[in-house]
Amino acid sequence: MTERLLTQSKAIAEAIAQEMERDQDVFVMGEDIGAYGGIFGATEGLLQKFGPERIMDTPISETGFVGAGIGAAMEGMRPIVEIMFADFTGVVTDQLINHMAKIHYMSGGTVKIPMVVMLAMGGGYGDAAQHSQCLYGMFAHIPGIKIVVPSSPYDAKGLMIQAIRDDNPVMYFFHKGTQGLGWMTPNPRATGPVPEVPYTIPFGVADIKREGKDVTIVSLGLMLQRSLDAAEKLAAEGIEAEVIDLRTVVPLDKKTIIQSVQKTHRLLIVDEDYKSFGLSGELSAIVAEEALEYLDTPVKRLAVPDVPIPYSRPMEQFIQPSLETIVANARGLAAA
Amino acid sequence: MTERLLTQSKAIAEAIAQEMERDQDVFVMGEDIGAYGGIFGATEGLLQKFGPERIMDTPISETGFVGAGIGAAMEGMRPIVEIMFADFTGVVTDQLINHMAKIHYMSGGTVKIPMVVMLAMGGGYGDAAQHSQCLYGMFAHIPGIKIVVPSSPYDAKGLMIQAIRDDNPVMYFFHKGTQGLGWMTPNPRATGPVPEVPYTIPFGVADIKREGKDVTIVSLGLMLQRSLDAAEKLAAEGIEAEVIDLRTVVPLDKKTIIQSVQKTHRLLIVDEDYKSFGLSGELSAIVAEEALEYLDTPVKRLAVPDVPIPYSRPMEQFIQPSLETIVANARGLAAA
Amino acid sequence: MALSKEVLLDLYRTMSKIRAVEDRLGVVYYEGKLPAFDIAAGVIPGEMHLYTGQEAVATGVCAHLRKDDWVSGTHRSHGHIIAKGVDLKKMMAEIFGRKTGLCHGYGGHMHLFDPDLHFGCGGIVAAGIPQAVGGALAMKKHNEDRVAVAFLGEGAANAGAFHESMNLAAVWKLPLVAVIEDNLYAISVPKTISTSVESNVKRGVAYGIPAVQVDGQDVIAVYEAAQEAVARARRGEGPSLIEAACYRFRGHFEGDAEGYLSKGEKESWKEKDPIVILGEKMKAKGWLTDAEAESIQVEMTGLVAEAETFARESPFPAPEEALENVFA
Amino acid sequence: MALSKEVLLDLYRTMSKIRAVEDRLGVVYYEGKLPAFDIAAGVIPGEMHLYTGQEAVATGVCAHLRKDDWVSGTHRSHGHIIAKGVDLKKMMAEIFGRKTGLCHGYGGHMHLFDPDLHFGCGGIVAAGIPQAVGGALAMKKHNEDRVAVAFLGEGAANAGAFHESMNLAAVWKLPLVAVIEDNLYAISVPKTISTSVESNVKRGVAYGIPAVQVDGQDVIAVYEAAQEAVARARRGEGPSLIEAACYRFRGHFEGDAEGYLSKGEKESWKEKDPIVILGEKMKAKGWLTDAEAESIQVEMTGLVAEAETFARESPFPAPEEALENVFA
Ligand SMILES: Cc1ncc(C[n+]2csc(CCOP(=O)(O)OP(=O)(O)O)c2C)c(N)n1
Ligand SMILES: Cc1ncc(C[n+]2csc(CCOP(=O)(O)OP(=O)(O)O)c2C)c(N)n1
Ligand SMILES: [Mg+2]
Ligand SMILES: [Mg+2]
Repeated sequence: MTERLLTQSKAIAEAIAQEMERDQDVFVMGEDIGAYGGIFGATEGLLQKFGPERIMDTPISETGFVGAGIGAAMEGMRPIVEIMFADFTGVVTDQLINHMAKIHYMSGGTVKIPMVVMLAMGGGYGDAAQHSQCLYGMFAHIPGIKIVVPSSPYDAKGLMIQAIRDDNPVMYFFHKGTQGLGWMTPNPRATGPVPEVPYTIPFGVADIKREGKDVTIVSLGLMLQRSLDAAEKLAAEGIEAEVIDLRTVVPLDKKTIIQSVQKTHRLLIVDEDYKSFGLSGELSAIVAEEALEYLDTPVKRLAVPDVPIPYSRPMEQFIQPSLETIVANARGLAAA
Repeated sequence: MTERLLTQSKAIAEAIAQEMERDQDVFVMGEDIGAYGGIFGATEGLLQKFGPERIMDTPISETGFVGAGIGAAMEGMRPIVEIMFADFTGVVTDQLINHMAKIHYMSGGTVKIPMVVMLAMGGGYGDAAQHSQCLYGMFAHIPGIKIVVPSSPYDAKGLMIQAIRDDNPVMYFFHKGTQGLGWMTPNPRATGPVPEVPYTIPFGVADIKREGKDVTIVSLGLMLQRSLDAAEKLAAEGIEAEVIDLRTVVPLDKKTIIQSVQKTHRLLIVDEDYKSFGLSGELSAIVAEEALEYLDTPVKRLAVPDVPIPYSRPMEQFIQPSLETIVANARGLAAA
Repeated sequence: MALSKEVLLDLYRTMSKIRAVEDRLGVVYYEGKLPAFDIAAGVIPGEMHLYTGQEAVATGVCAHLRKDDWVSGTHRSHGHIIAKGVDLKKMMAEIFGRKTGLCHGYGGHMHLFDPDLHFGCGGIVAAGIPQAVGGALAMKKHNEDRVAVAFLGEGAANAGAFHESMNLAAVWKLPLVAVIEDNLYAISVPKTISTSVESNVKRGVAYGIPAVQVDGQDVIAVYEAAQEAVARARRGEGPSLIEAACYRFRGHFEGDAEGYLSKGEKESWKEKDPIVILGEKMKAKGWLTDAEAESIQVEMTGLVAEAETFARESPFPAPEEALENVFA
Repeated sequence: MALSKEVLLDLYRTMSKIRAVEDRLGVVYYEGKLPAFDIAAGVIPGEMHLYTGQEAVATGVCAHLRKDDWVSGTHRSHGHIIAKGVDLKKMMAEIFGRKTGLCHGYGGHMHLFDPDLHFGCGGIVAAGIPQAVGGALAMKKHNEDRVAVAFLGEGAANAGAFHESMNLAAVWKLPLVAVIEDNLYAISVPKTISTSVESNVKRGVAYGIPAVQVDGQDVIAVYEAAQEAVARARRGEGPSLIEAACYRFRGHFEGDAEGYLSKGEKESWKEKDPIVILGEKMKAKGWLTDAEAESIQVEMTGLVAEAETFARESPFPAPEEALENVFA
């Protein structure tokens, strides 16, 4: 039996469609998610299947429609709200961090907010400072939001179904470069086997995408894929990297990371978000706090070096972790 | 000659007044900063001195008036914009992180944004989840914003004058509990000597508030003051804590922290912001990365344990670092 | 005035109940905080925004609501939730930070949630309006004849969230009623320097929806305007806007020195006490005697006392409970 | 039509210049991206929103502006900055990501800043409006007779930032002109399902400011409306609003498959080409011959070619320059 291959964007759209069929209370709101199918294809074909009552194109009113998602969730529905680019969360941060994240807690557990906020993130294609950010680190700082970052079509589907069924707010950040879109840089890892039946992937369980003993690489999203490419190169040099895909930032699977570091004694974090005060620092801190005695050498973080994303290609490529810098840093760690 | 004593709120208002006298382009905007004098007193008396043209009460339109501050700064003015509570930044995050923080960079250095955003932060007085947050860790994650947190009247004045004269956007977070307000819990450290002449305190220079050899405590804001109280208690037990006041989160004075850890070999971070993916993780990571061999025991972080701020007093007190937990943790580190 | 005695009596009783709660909270709040006021101390810590003086608005609007209708309130929402029918004991226990409270002590005075009543409120100005839009959206999707009401202050009408919400509600033709309580101030900032139109009723035009202005001290006027707006929403004819001119009798929050008021302003507004105004009208009709009014007051004071006792006798949450309820 | 030949010729030339830039970019953009379109590849990476078809709006408005007046644009701002008078070479070099560009390659097509022209734009919808309010505020504080213009799409008029900005500008009586370019779509979302009023002119009422609707394909109509609005602002009489009905001829961005358009819609709009419309009017008056029109086109194409050559021959920033300019 041959496996069915899907792009990540189609895997997401299928997950949503299957949940919408299963549960009438699931619906989608956002800009250009109807006829357009979502700028990054995550809702392609859904309008045709479910009609404009359940696939709702919205005005450019992120505070309005994300807030409306929260209200609908309070009434027992399960909205999926797309914010087209993670960068645009700035116009709706209040609803996300002060309401979506906190209402369950503030209500003493009496009110639930089962909603999914879906966002496209990441750069590398020349879209500059206001269209290339990741920002999951910023939202992970706020208690009350689960944070998902898929890095394969298989995971994308399972994590989306899990997100929709979760009774909590989930921010689901997919990388534009991992969607398998025809107009993005071709990416073989953006297409992969995806079972047709619905399935879930639990949150808080990192995936060891490749086992190794010399150095641990922890990553997510497009950088995870790049880390896998790097691991192949490293293997050719005789360095066996263990590559861990976080899959969810909140909850964070500390255990898998620590166990890997106990084995490899070396950790490289590869993150496309800004370096400071975010994910990479937290991971580095956790390992240093909880596995200090196993570290043969300091943890190394590769991330955007605390600059906005520049437009011009040489500069943008310089600030993103690249295959070369991942390989070089992993090699450096393995030799330390 | 006796020293003049001021509360922190009066020190801030004086700093602003002196800069407004010096420079006609300095002005203040915000809600209730005029006749009311600022909910936390930071603009008290300014309306009377400078009139409503330069001390502008605004509608509840944070996106509007912070955006207007950016525009005025682009035209060469030096606005000080108060956002009443750090929690309210959610409604204006886009202007702060995508414009204020990035315009200088996006313009290739051709446009400057010399503005100060002043915010009250912190809890401990029963104001619950939407009025007690710190959130400096969230904004520190975004490149392009300087982040100031004063913890004494003297510093508050010098750092504010520095902030106003800086050609970059500065977010100036003062803790409500360190303002010396008549209606907050009395705090002797909120009143202190403040020279009348204008003076500046450079950014990126942490202040060793107390020298010690047994353990380093790094903190800021109200928690810094609490750490000083803790150090006194610890001293009585024979433990000499070195207490470092960060003063600015961005730029961060790594050097002073690392030097201290090289001396004490132990680090306790005391932070009133959420624990994960923020300041305390970054500090912990930096020390583990850059001074791993000096650490005798893992870094310890005391911070809000990744929950929204609860209302009821026993719960709120439980989640804030307290004198007792600071002392206990420092003691534990010193013994390790 | 075609309203029956029963209706008026109900309105009178609800307003009296709100007043009794607020009057009592205005005393209790200071317990343990004086002589030198310390906001963190006492039986009720934190800010305290009382609804005193505005009772007619919540009362006149919520009189038309069923238990399953939605209300989103503000930072000043005791009146809204009482008019919606909250159990006073649970509300009081929440404000006292007790485990038996509506939110088990997690929320407090500004964050009251009662899912049975489809009620929520919060401390961020204007943020509840889009959430009410979402409530209304759910009703429409479920083909129900329920309605959602969003209360907001005149200050909140200058926030972007208001604009986005009104536009969405209009475009989607949702069963939403936005009720602007124009008490002239946002903390200390007067409407005259915050708002580009004299009345927010003008802003209905921007969304193509009906908008009316009413005397917010006159519960009958509010009742009548709300009747039309709620009925319209229930019929599926879309959103509308009410602006009620009112006044807060106790300053923005407890401790407000009110230095921004003009002389005599508050006193003259206090002459327009909504409870007195309705009482006079009822008395003129012979529908209320002084003795009856008195006995209603006694009854309400009693209910409040009972609720307070319940709150005071209730346990606090354990400190470690702070770690629960982050996720469901 | 009282406009002189000189004025019309200027308008015609400016529109032609914008068109020439956009036409060329519409070709160059694909260089290196095909046969399989890859947005990251080619001489110009990233999104590309062209202004083709809307030339009359920027041109008619900016004709009234001085170098020291402020303009805040949008994500679709080539037309705005050209009409404001940008040096084409610097603009083109920026779009090509070169060190000689307006922003030395840091900004790109969506983030064009020219401090000499008091021009800025950006990629977040509606975010430039409050910044224009701030520009206008600075002018008022400095007692200058300058004005600020904020361009925005009809989609942006549903964002909260628009509401807050209009209210502030009105309350503070600032020299601001908000120009809404109603090209019927926000990406694929039609105005009919995004906007609760047929015309945003209705929204002027919500701020008590004058608002007019004009035919945005007719540069003379735009010119006349803007003349009044700009003069009013310059006189210190406060803000106003213009909504110009227009159409984008090339889709939202390059690569837009435009599946959301109705049949024949675009073709019929293309018949209302603003350059052709003005050209016909001028020809009817004998103020423009075919030969002259031709020679203007040749001239503009030449200017664009020159700018493109300049851009192509300019160096890229060094990779490490990415680490500079975070702070001044
Ligand atoms: C977004 C936001 N900005 C500012 C505040 C601070 N604040 C709390 S209440 C208030 C005034 C609200 O005025 P209005 O909407 O008229 O309601 P009222 O207090 O008069 O009932 C302000 C400015 C806030 N809570 N949220
Ligand atoms: C806050 C925000 N939301 C969404 C987007 C994505 N986006 C970019 S342009 C656009 C459509 C804008 O429509 P309109 O304002 O009418 O301008 P037009 O493109 O028609 O010129 C959208 C939704 C964005 N850039 N910013
Ligand atoms: Mg008010
Ligand atoms: Mg448009």
